Amino acid sequence: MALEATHGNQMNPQKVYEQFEDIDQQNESYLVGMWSFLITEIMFFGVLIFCYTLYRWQYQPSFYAMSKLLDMKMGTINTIILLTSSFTMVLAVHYAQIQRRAAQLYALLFTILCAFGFLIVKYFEYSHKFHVNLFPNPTFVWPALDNPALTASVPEPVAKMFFSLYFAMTGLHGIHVVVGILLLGALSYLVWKKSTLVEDFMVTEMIGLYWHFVDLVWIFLFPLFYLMPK
Amino acid sequence: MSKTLDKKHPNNSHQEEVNYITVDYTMKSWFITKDHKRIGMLYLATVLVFFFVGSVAAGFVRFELTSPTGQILESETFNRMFTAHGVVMIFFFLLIAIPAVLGNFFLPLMLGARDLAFPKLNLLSYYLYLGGGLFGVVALVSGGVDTGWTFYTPLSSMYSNSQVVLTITAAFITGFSSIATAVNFIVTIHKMRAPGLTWFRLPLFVWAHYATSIIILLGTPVVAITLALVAVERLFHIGVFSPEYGGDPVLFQHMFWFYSHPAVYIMILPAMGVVSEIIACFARNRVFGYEFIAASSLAIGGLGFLVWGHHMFASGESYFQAAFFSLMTSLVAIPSAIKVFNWAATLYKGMIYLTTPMAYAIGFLGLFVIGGLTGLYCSNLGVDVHLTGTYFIVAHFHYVMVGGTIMALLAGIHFWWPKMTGRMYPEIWGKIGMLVIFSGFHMTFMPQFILGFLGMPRRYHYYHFAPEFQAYNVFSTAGAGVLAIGFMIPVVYLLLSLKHGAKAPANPWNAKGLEWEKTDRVPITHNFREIPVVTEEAYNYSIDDEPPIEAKYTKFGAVMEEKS
Amino acid sequence: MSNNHSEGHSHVIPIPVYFRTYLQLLVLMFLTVAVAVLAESNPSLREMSYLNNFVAMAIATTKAMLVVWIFMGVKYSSNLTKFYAFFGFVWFSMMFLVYLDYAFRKDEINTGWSHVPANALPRAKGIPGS
Amino acid sequence: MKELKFSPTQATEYATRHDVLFYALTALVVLFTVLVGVAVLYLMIKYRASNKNVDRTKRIHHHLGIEIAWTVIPTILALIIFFWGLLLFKEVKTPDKDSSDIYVIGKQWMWQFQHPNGIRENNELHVPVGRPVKITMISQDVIHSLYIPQFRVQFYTLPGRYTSMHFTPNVVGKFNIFCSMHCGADHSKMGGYIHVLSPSDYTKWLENGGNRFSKNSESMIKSGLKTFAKNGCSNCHGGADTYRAPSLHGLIGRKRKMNDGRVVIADEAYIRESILTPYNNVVEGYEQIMPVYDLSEGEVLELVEYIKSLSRAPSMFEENEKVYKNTRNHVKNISNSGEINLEMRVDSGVSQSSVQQVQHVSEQN
Repeated sequence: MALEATHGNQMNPQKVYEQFEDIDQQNESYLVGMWSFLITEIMFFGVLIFCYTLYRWQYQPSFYAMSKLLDMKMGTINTIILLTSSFTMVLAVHYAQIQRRAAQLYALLFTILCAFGFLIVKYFEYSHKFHVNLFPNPTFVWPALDNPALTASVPEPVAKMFFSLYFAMTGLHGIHVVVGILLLGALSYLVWKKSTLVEDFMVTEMIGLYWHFVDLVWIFLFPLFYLMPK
Repeated sequence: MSKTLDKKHPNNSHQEEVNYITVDYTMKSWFITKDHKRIGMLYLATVLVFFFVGSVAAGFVRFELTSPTGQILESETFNRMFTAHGVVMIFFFLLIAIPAVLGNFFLPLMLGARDLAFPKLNLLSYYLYLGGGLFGVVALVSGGVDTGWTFYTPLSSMYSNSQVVLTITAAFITGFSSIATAVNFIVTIHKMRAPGLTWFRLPLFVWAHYATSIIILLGTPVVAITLALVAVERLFHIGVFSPEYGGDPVLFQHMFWFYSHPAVYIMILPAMGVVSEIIACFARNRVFGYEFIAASSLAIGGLGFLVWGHHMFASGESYFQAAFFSLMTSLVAIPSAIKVFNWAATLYKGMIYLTTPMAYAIGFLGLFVIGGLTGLYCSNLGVDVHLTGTYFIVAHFHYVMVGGTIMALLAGIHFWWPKMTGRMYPEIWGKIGMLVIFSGFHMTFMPQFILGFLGMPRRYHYYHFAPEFQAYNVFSTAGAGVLAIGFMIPVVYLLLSLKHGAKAPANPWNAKGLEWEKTDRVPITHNFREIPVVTEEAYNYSIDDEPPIEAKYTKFGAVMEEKS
Repeated sequence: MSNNHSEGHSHVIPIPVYFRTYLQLLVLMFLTVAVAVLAESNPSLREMSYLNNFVAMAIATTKAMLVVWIFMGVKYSSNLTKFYAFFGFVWFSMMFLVYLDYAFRKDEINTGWSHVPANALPRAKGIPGS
Repeated sequence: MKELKFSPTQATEYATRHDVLFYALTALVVLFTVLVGVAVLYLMIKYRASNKNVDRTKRIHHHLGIEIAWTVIPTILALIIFFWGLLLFKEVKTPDKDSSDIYVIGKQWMWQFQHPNGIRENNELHVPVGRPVKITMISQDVIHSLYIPQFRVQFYTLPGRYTSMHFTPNVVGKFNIFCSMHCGADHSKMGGYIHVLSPSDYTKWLENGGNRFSKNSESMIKSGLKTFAKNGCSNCHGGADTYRAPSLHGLIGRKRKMNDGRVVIADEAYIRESILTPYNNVVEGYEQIMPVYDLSEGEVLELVEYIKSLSRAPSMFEENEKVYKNTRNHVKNISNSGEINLEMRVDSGVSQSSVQQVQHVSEQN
């Protein structure tokens, strides 16, 4: 391992584009560019997380009661899946850096597998919510689930608000997961085809940063929605 | 360092030179270009189209208001007109204009870089903008939107019958175009400066764009997701700002202005950068208090995020918050004031040439000072309770946005036109155009201050119940006519100059800066024949510099070589 | 133009470092779930809701830091990248200024909507004696 | 054409004080504009390139003293202006203790004013001169903003939340009411007039039952009492605290401790919230047993006015008790025959279709 750590970049195939002077400048540019893009993503989710905290602060007892309608087990499974996918993603970057294409491809495929796993769990969660009509549309049914205690304590507008936020935030996160799958899929295909486009490990690194960010968002969504204390 | 290539080797005007324009003439070469200069020109053409659309809408609004009972439009159409004006002008013109046109074109040139850091991203950002613009046009054609550009809920989310979702999609996509440009600028400024170009040697134009990019980066996603929530609320009934869902419509205003107040600085900061360049050049003087102007750009960028609450003094926000935001708004005026004082001080002991760009820059000062100072009324808790939502506000932000941004855009275009196109325009027409715009502007918006104080609410179609408003409205509309003529003048002579203009030398103003001194007459595709090394401070002007070219050489058909 | 002796880029991090981080993340996740379940089942703990909130968010933040620091490689990047990596998180907190409004709206409490759909709520008519 | 006006009439004392600040600001703006303008023009002319006879040696590009001076002086001015404005804002947000109440409902596109004595007016408001008025406002649909330029006040009317404003007109006359927040198609028609009447005219107007607008048969307190009785509020909220519910007497302005530890001062907004969303405010020591009531904004306002009246004077309380006993029997009789439909009741199906523009039953009025 130590060997790899020191000599990993010896057969560096990185190409320098004409606007850059050298490879350091180029790599650093990509990193700063990607991070400044991630800043916008932080603000993007930030608005929703902020709105969520504000309304939870205002309707804490109701939000607590509503969070019991979410399935903590599924949330936990999804967290494990995403953390694992993050781990395989760094492996992919690692193998890309040391030019081990086959290993990189397997790591990427496993990451995609995890992403699909996440979506499948999400699908079960969503379809359950739709089934019991907890999606805040005009036919929203409240009281739901024949739970009179819940009905007594949570007014319908707040129930709608909770599920609005739930669907908006997990939905936006889900869209990011889908985009991630597309990116990873394209990347795997190119790696599989031994395309010169992806010889540069920075491509994998950038997609990796994006994927970790998706994980990052879930790390916050999970306790906010599923592990809500009273 | 002071002599340019061209002076030693005057151009033979019959010989075709290879530059970024002449390198390829096909349409395709323009539409898939990765050259930041070409993308800048594409942006220029596109923003002008949107400016025209927005102006036509404004014309309808002003014409309608000459009569207390309206002229030709229904109220619903009137609402769609002023919304079209606001949306097009703000989302598709003002936010884009200076950064995407002048910034795109000149940032790499000023930094001594071959291109922006991510040329493909730059092209993508143009197409995002174009796509957003097309959505906007589709929204306009398919009925328009009547909520005002602010999209306040629950009017936009529940009650409006117009194309809110389409318009929001348009703004959303354009937002991503802005973000892409901002990412590009930030990385380029950080990583691609020429050797020797330290932070405190950067032109102030670059500083201003750096601050602007940071604001775009931090603010745009906020408004994007906020507007998206409104669209989602209309489409899927997922609501966060809807009272029906226990939500608070004022929260929308918080989130909206979290971006949209800093957005004002997105419009004005690059304008300030342009003016700094021009004043230094034509006063032949180093900018007074360079560090203070640079720092005030960043201060405006930072403080700009702490003032959004002043849009809601009358909304029933808490007393405490109103006081906080009023205080911060009073303070954000200070960096702007510092800039103005420093520009004025730059003139001291200068060698001042009143060329067209300089005239526009001075016009900018004249309008921006009034626009900025009337901001004090809006920041003030006591006075704003009377003035908010009236024509006073309309006049104030037009002084800042039109007076500030458009005057600076025109100044910048006139300043860099020789570099962008290789042609000169007739000086005399430049100054006439500036005078007409300047006076037309005051005629249009000065009466609106009085209208606002008299209490005419903005976005009103009828005012037959308050006949004292009419005189001012008629006067304002007349001014708008003058303004329209004023905007025609530069468009006409600049377009004509493309064919008939005298060929410009590489550095017609004898200005400092890499974009003037180290490039060809018109820059080549990768800007520099060799990467320049910077050894001196920015704006190293002296009174012994050669003067800018004289007016007689700028007439149509004049031959520039006479000069050397 | 590629140079193969550059210092500043492509830090190849050994896999054990990643694996250790992954395990830490998993442990933290189980910890936060355990705290939540415990707090739920134990009535005396349930009272300390603010503490529970705090623990959950502290663990989430730690996990996020681990991901940013190791997985996203910020630890091994330049100061500039570090700055941009944390700038967003810092600026996001600016949004919480909105609490200045909601926390101090003494006389103007934000309430729900009066037009709550009638069919969805217990009707007042059912009250005996009216 | 009428003669040109440069400023609106000052119809309150506050307007006068407001204008002092306005003109002070204007003076400041003019001063700085002229200062910068003259400086720029002077420098432009003096240092024009063709003027070779000026001294251009010893240029300065940095001067910390000057920079500090022109940073600090505007800062001080800005702070002075800020605190001046803050005082005015405090004044405009703090109503007089003895002001008379008027309730406003904003809806697309009209203003409904409701006097406590039961008179209702649409788009017109009559107030006596010299008496402080406190307006409690709410919107039924979108955000509006009640704006009276001559009084120099405006505040939003928000859906789902009370806002308030107050003024003491001191000039007899007829002034404009505007809606200054864009609220849809007929935004500019959402205006009206406020008639400030001399005391004698006002009495006359009252006696005529508010000239051309119909006077409700009963005061807001009475209507509120009816609603109170009809909905069975009195079953739990009596003259004294019971194990089921706290008494509402003397409620206004009192501090209430909630069972989640919050301390809230009871005001109009608190009462409204407690009626519409009782689960949000459960007073310490009580269970959440109060159901959610489906009432129109008008009914809620009447209830608020009634509950407020319970706090005004003990004598009033007894009087109300009497009235209450009488009306309860009366209401019982009516409710046996059918449901009472108050005038301002709003269609409760409103929120179900949110995409389409909701047609309110405003034409009732």
